[in-house]
Amino acid sequence: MEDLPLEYEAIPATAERDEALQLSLESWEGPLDLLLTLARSQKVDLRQISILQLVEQYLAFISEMRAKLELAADYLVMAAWLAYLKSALLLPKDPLEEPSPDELALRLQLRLQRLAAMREAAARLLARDCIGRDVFIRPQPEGLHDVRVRRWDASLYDLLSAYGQVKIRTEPAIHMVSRRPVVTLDAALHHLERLIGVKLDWALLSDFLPTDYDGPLRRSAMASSFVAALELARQGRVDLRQDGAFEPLYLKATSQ
Amino acid sequence: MIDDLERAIEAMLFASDTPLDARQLAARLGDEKTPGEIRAIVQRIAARHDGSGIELVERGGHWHFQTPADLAHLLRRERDDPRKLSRAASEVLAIIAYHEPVSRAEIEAIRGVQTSKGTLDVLMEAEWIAPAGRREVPGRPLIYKTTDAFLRHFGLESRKDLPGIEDLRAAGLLDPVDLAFEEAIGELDLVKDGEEA
Amino acid sequence: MIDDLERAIEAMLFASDTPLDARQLAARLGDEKTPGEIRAIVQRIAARHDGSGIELVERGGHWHFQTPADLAHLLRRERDDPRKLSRAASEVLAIIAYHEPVSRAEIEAIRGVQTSKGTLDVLMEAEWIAPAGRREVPGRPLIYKTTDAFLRHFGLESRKDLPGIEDLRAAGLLDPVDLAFEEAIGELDLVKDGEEA
Repeated sequence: MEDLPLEYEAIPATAERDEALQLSLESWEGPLDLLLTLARSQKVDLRQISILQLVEQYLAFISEMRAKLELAADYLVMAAWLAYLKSALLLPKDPLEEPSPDELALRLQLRLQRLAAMREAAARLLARDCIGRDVFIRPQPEGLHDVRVRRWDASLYDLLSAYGQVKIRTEPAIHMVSRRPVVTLDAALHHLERLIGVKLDWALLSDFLPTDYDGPLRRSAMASSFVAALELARQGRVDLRQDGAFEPLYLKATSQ
Repeated sequence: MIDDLERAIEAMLFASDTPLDARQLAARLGDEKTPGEIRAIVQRIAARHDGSGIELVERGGHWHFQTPADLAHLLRRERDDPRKLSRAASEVLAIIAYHEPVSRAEIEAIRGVQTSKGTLDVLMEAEWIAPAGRREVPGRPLIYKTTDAFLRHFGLESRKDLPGIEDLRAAGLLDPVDLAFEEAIGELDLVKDGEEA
Repeated sequence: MIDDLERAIEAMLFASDTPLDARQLAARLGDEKTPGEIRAIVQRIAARHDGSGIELVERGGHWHFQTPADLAHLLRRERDDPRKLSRAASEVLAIIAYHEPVSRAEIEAIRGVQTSKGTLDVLMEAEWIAPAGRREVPGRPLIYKTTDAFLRHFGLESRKDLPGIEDLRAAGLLDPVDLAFEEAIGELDLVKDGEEA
């Protein structure tokens, strides 16, 4: 249909025109439908139908309708295309013309065959025994139901630990603060004051710690002793020496 | 004496509000029954009801009870308003059933007119057609197919039972026009070649 | 061979949305049948379905098809929906088990928090607790105890099998939270020391 004159395609479809179509062509749903009806009037197998005769019937019908009523665009488009096909079929064949009129006619014939086949299939389908018209099913079957039954689950552990938590939450709280192994600053200061009098030369800070301290206690003693050493230095009672960052710390009583 | 399994399956099919297949029956029985065993029992039930006022029919692998068609005149009443399909809707339905899966453009190519949105909606609302994915061509159009409810409503055991589908297929009437055209042109060319020789 | 009248009545009873009596059946048949004749045919239909998965029953002179009551379990399948008991419900259950019989107010006093009605409902739904009369105090509150189902579920022979407070303490279930915390911290310190050494 690529050869259609443009002015026909440009016809706007207004509501009035649709109404007119309903009145005049209400029996047909589109040009192909009309063509099929006309083809049927030839009373031959669609495979043997004369396309030329069909085209003439269509054009005659349309011109008759057109005298009375306005026609919808697609009917006119089809009319134009068929007029072109008719002239091509009548004129001497031009072997160079693509597509050939015979091919166009064949295509139209194939389309009509298919539409006719589906129309017949629809009729046969609707003639079958349909539910609610020819056969009936139970109107209100009981239905099959799945009933979900909640099944609660808990283990004995859940139960006992829950009870444990209740007990803990509600028992009078007795806070037992465990004694942590620490050396207080006072103790370290006292210890260091005692020892600086004994050691005369530079001595490592760690040498001042009691030898039987280990673990967390030794770390605590080291920290306390370091702060104690700083305090004694502030008081001018010891000198501190460290050869570099992170090097061991030495201390010695001031020579006063 | 009807055995327990047969009674159970008969009761399930009778009480269900949707047709059931062998798998659904087996699942509900909670038993180690194969679909083949279930099928054999269902055949027995159907045979037992044969010729009575209730018949057990198979539609798309699912079974349901219904009344025989020859008793329709006794059962049809005024209030029963069978869904009357428009000509357009029935054609579209037939095209989908015989060509499925098929896109709207393909439906329109056969009918030569645009398909209004309402036509497909009516068929989908009736649950006779359903979208079946998209065609992998430019634009990826939706394609449609018919449903089990379609088979059930029109009393078809399977798509093979569509009236005349084998004849239509053999005649090439379910092939697209382009394909049929190529074939027909081929024949024409052969004839022409014969003439020239 | 089932006669036409019997088939027709069977189909009518099947397709009707309400039970039908002899008069209604006769009217639909549009035939000069007496209620007595109709009744005899209905009896034949009922006898034919006897012992199958479908039965024809009479209720106040009206007949309808239904599935036999003994097959109800197939039509209403029960499925387990397992749920984990909430923390609060576990606590309440444990308190009832250790202190039974016990009232809601007493449970709240032991837990130190309010107990919602829903929690007791869940435990009753699980059939682990049951009301055990009323406490003869002002207000006569309901008291609760655990059930045999409770013992079965938790694998206990009797309530005496519940571990005592000392057992719980030995199992670490009564360890105060802050003590457990201290211990955990202590372990961390040891690890650090080990690294330094």
